[in-house]
Amino acid sequence: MEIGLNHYLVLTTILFAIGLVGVMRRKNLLMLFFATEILLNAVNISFAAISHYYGDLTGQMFAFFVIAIAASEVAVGLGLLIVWHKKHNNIDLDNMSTMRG
Amino acid sequence: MELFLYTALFSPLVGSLFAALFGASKKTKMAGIIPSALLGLSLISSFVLLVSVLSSGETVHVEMMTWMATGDLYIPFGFVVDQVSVTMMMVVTLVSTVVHVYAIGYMDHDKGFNRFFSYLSAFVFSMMVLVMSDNFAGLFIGWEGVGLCSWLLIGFWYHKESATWAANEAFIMNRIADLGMLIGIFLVYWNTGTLQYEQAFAIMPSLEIDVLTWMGIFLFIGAMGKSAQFPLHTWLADAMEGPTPVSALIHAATMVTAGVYLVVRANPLYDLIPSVGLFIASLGAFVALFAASMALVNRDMKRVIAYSTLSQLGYMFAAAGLGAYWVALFHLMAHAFFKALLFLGAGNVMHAMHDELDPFKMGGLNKVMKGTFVMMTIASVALAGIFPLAGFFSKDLILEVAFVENHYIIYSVLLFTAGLTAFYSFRLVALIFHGEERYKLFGIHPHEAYKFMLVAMSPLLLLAIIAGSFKMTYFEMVTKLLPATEYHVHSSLTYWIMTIGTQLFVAFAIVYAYKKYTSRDIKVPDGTSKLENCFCYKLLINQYYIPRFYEDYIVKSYRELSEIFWTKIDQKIVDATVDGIANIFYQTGERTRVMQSGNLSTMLKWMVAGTVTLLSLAVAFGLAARYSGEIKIFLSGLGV
Amino acid sequence: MLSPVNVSIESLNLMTLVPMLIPIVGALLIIVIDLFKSGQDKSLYVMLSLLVLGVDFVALMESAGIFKQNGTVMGVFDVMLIDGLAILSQFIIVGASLLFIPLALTHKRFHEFSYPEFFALFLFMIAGFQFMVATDNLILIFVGLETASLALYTLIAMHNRDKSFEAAVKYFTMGALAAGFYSFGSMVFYALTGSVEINQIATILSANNYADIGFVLVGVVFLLASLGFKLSMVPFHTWTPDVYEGSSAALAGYMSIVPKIAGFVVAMRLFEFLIHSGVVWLEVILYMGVVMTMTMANIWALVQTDVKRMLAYSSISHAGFVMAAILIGTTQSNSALFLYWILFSFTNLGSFSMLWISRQKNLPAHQQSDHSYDKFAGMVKTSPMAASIMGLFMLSLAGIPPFALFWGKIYMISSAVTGGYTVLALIMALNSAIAGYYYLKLIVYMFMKDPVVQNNGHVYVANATLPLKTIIGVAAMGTIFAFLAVNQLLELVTVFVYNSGY
Amino acid sequence: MLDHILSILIFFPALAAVLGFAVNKNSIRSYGVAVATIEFVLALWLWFAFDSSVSGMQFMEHIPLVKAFGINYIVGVDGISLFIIILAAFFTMIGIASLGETKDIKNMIVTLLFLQMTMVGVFAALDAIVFYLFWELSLVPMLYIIGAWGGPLRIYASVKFFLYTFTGSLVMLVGMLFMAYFYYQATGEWSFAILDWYRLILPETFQKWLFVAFFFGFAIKVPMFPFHTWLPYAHGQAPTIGSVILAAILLKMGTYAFIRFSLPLFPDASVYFMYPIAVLAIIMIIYTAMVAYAQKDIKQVVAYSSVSHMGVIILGIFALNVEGITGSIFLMIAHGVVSGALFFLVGVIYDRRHTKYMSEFGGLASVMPRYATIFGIMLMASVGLPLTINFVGEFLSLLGFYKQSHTLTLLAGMAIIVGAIYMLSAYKKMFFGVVTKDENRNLPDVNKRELVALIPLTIITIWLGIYPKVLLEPINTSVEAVVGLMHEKSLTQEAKSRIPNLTKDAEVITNSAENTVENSTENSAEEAH
Repeated sequence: MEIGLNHYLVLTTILFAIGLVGVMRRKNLLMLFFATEILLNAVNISFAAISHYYGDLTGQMFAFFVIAIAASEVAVGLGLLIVWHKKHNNIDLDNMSTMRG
Repeated sequence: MELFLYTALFSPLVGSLFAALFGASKKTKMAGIIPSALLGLSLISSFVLLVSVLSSGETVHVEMMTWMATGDLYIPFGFVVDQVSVTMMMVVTLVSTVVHVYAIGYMDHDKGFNRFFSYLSAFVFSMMVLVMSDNFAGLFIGWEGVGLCSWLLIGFWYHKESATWAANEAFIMNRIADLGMLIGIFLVYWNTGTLQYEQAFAIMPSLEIDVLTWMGIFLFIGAMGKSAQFPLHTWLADAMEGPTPVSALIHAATMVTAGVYLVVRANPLYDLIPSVGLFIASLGAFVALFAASMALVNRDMKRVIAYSTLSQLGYMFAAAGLGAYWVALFHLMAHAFFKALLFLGAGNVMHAMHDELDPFKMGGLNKVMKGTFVMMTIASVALAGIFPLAGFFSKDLILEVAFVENHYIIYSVLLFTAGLTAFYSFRLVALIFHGEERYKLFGIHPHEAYKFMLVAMSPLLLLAIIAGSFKMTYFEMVTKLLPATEYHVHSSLTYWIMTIGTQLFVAFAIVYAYKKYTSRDIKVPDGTSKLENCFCYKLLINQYYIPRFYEDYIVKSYRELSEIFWTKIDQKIVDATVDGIANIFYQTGERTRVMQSGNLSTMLKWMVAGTVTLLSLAVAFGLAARYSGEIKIFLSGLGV
Repeated sequence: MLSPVNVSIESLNLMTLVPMLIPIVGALLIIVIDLFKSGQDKSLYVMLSLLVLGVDFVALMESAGIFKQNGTVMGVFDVMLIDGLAILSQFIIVGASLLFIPLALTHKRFHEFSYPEFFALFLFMIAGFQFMVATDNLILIFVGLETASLALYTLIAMHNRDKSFEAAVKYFTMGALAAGFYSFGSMVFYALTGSVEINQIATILSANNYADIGFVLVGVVFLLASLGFKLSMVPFHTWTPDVYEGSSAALAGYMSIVPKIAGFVVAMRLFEFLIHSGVVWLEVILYMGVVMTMTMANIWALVQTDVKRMLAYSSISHAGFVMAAILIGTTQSNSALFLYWILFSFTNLGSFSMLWISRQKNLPAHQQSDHSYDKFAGMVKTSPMAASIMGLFMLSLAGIPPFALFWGKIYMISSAVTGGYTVLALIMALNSAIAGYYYLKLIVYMFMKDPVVQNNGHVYVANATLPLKTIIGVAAMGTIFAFLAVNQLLELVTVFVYNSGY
Repeated sequence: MLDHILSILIFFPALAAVLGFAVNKNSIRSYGVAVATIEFVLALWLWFAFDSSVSGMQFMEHIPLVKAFGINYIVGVDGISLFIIILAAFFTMIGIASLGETKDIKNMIVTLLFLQMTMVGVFAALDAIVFYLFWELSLVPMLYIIGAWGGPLRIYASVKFFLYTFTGSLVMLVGMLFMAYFYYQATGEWSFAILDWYRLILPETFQKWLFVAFFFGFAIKVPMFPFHTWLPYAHGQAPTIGSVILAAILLKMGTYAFIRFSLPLFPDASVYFMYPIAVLAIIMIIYTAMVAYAQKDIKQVVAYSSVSHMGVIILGIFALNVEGITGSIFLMIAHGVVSGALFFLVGVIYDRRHTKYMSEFGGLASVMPRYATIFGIMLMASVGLPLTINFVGEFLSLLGFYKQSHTLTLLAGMAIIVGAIYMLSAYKKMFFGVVTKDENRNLPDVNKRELVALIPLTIITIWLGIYPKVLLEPINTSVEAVVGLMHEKSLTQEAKSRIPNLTKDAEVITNSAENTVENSTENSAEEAH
């Protein structure tokens, strides 16, 4: 079976959906970050595939930028997480609701 | 002449303002004397005008200044002294001068002496405006002005609940009628383009009969209120709460006759609509009987006289309605004299009896109050219509009118009423002045009134006796303005039978009343006698239950409806809707703010949910795009 | 073999980069200074930032002049796009930042301002926003967006309170999700058209007459979700109140203005062509979104007990109001958007600054939150001037003439009327009425209630210094005398918007 | 200076208010009185300089504000607005002069001066946006006055007042924007100038929609049934001065706006909506009068009576003829004077007893005779007795509307009955009877400070009742212009017939008047024979 663009796209969609479910279900902040990484990387697969499909480098460029941004996101995110952990000794989302209404 | 006109008109106002200056201060005789003197001046001026009108036949017409002018509407303060208004002016100034002088004595001990004269003179001023105005709007000024003064004077003793109640009743009932009047005025304006009598009446014959009928009806509704015609009559009897001079002046001689004056004044209109005229006459006859019947049993001296006034007003309307305007006006004049006299006499009795009003508690007063006795008796004779006193000439004339015009029902009603009139008048006289001295049971020591009060009354006495003799002069004068219909019974035999028959009938009624009420058996009724328990008596003493009907069904329901409007509709529906709308927003906020639970998971779920919703909508749309035609129509319907 | 790169420097049009480079250079400068001598007073950095931004502003004026002469300029491989929208929005971004920066000079000492990184990050963030608006390349938008956002998360967290961390984490996580949406959306468009430049996408899509409308819509959905997050459209708004509450009042005020205008510009670029190509679905969705955002945010704002949270919801509502401009999509409406936002930035920054100067170091026992309504009860008795100014901002926000926002409001509603959106115009007007309530509530507390706890009024100006007062004064003047400037602003904005083809 | 007299009238109080902040607390009252007096004198000067034979706008000023959007600062007066401006200045003056012991008196006076600016501004504005600006701005000082100096429910009352009117006027704003857009479509230029709009002839459907939009703004302000419920709260809670100004001036904005906007802009729609509005007006008249009768609080009685009288004003406006509109404008002034005075009077007794319940009083006529007298005069004016100011207005309004509908006028005329009922019964409860409460036995009569307000009002009440011509003349001139414009602009046959054509009518009337004179002379000649 030839693996065509559609397969990549379907894979992307599936991965993206997994990411979304993770984002919704995970109560652990760290796991949540993982889920967002899955989201971004799912898209990266597509970008690369489409870029190849069109024979155009823009998609790959986009993918690189996404990777870079994902990395910096992790940097910021982990920083926040560590501070939070220091203060509260947990990284559970449900504890994070002092502001409401 | 203009000078006299203005003097006649404005000197009461000056008097009123003068008395008002002392309104809040202690009683001072000056506050009574000056207005009386000014009224005397007004009387003299009126007399001069009368003489001038009589001699030259020329009327005086002045326009003082513009009152309202806008669009096509132009209303001046214009005054006219013609044959009709000068008659009224004479009546008004004469009676009020007498009453003023009388009241100086009558109100001697009252704290509100100054205030009283201020109101009283203001009343005279309004009345003068009413009768002298040359247009409907001016008439309305006076009309409302007398209403105001009547309110003030009925409620003069404002600490008395009954007095203030009666004052308000009078005012409000009059207002109901005034609305009719106002509508009548509007009709006149929009159909004739003016409110000046002269011009409006000139155009009227060219108008449609329907319009004229409505005009006549609405104006007459106004007259019904002021002249207390059924069903707006209840206020008049209650108005007796006011001081007696007020009753004499306002509720007997002048204000209540304003309605008659209006109909007389509007004679060119009513001539065009005989059907309305007939209605007026029928109502007048009905009221004459109706009021007389209530007077038969009433145990309040002033109320009896008030009903008698009402009854006489009925006569006047009967005459006016039948087109005999000059007759109505003549009766108005004569009635003013003897009725005022009667009231003032009653005032003397009241003073003597320390404000006791029940004639059953009096009796035998002729011994202590000779002067008053004579005056009241003569006034009653005049009222009863015995030859040759004033009442005979005017009242018999009305009977003749009814007869000649072939309205035999009206005629017989009026005839019968004449008998009743004689009966109740002399019932009163007999109870007060004759028989046993029942007042002694109550420990009252009656005394005659001040001399000068009696002197003040004497002009009225004189006029009550001789007014009839002016008939021809008067006729000559007013018929220059009013339709000069002479009413002659065709055969002189019939005439004599009628006249003598009427006289006999009346005389019989008088004798019967005397017999019945001078007897020694008369006791103060205690509600046990057979008569007092019979249905007719109850019906009459309760005034046909009409006041109670008004109280129970109209006043009460108005009050209850108001309460419902306020508490139920205004607060529970109108306001609650507004607050409800505001609350819906607020409550929505309160309910849905939980959406913002502060939990990150929930927030993320919202985001994803939003996206998924949009996505499914997009898919739906993508599918629908194939069937786009219908959908576009639908969406454009949404205003998108 | 790669062919040699053969590009002339002129064709790159590096001038277009200058406005973005200035803050970046400034940021680097600050870091370098700190490197050499740390522990400098914050005033140094504040003034430096002010200078940098001032220079940036001048540079913008330069490019505005160029735009007026030559029209839209492309640069750097056609990635940069300096059109009227870009210039206008950069003016707003830089201008608002100019107003914001002095707010760091508070009376009380706050944690974040002692770090030079704060200012560096701030300048980076500005550069990010500038990139975002000055391009129609989806990649650069993404980069700009993330640069700005990541900096912003950090700035929020630097406030160093429990709530700030919570706010930062929430914002960050949701931002990451939004980034995912954005990249997915871009990917769909890239897959459909093979391009990431908005105008090319538009050309290609209309060339094949929107054959794959279903996929286009999927792409639009994801982009809408991510921009909706940025613009806090309901239901993507949930971060807004929490983040505003958690961050310092000054920063919250800033957030209510600058990121949003950047978002609006992107949204305008993206959705304008779609709406004009007759994608009815988007129109419907935007209609619903606009109405929902306006109305629901207003309704939630009604029930708030904290002024800052109320203002957060009110900002959402204002954003929804302005989103209507994109839906309407006429020159008038787009001009109205900028006019509105310029006027809004004065008023809103002013009102948040008022909260900022009343910020105490620690929460008193009787207070539930930093800026509860109770705190302002009876304010007029102790500090009438401050109360009047706060009242002024509230009236302006409510749209009472002749204060600043009124003019934006009528122009915006008028554009709805002109655009044929009668019902929308009515909804917009009525929303102002609902909004009136909560603005009024604060006025009621300040002017009509008695103080809950007796104080000498110092609490309302606890944080005040001359610079802060100056900023508030500027904002107040701008709010009151807006009517003098509206004409010039309107003419300017219209020229810029019209000449950019919107 | 005369060229800018309107701007001076508008902004002088505002400037004075700003400077007033710097005045010492103890002298602020004198300052306020001085400023208000100057303003009043200026207003009188305006009247003096006003040429009552000119029907158009006078003292116009024109300054571009937002040129690109057609918003200009245009002000001017005609006979319709002149007297309300004077009334506003007058009431501010006597209001400040008779201000009782008040906390934060400085804020009060400054607020009043601001309020004055907005009031004068509304009536002088000839640009819709400027009009709207002052219209909305006037809510703010009033909000503050009610909210800060009011009774126990003051906050509810003030917020309700504000939001209710605000909502209505926002709908109106949309209408205005539409109007400007139509103008733009017709001419290619934006303009909010009312006089420009007058030239616009709109299709009937547009007229109807716009009429409705404007109607919401105006009707809530008036307030018309069923939008009236804010009013009793506002009056009930407001301090005396607030109620006085609210009743005397602020309510007039709504009715004034009907004449300034609705009638000339939408003549066909005005005719179309005449009956529904008349029905509403009649409900206002009768229903609120009955509600007034059910009140226990004297101030609420006066408040509801205000609504009832406003009904007559509305009716007069929608008579759509010169008599009715002139009458309604006159009644605006009359109602301002009378209900303003009544609120003052209620304030007098409230200051003494701190209660407004009528059951707490009784027999006051003997304790406070002067008070009772003035109250009585105002009562009678309110009831609409001839020779008081109210009668002229009511008479003309009803007279005017009678042309349009007989039955409805008959119903509306019930005003004079129901008005008498609640007013007299309230008066009876308060002033008549014997003094039952010991607290009432030694109440001092009206003092000098209160008389400062009451005597001029009493004089005006009677003076203008006897000699309304001074006002009617200029009003009439301007109203004729409005009616003429309406007739000219109207499209439908119905409207053409409902709105009188002045030029033609005038001829007919003069002719018939001549005829009648001739006829009557003939008649009298005949009688003489």
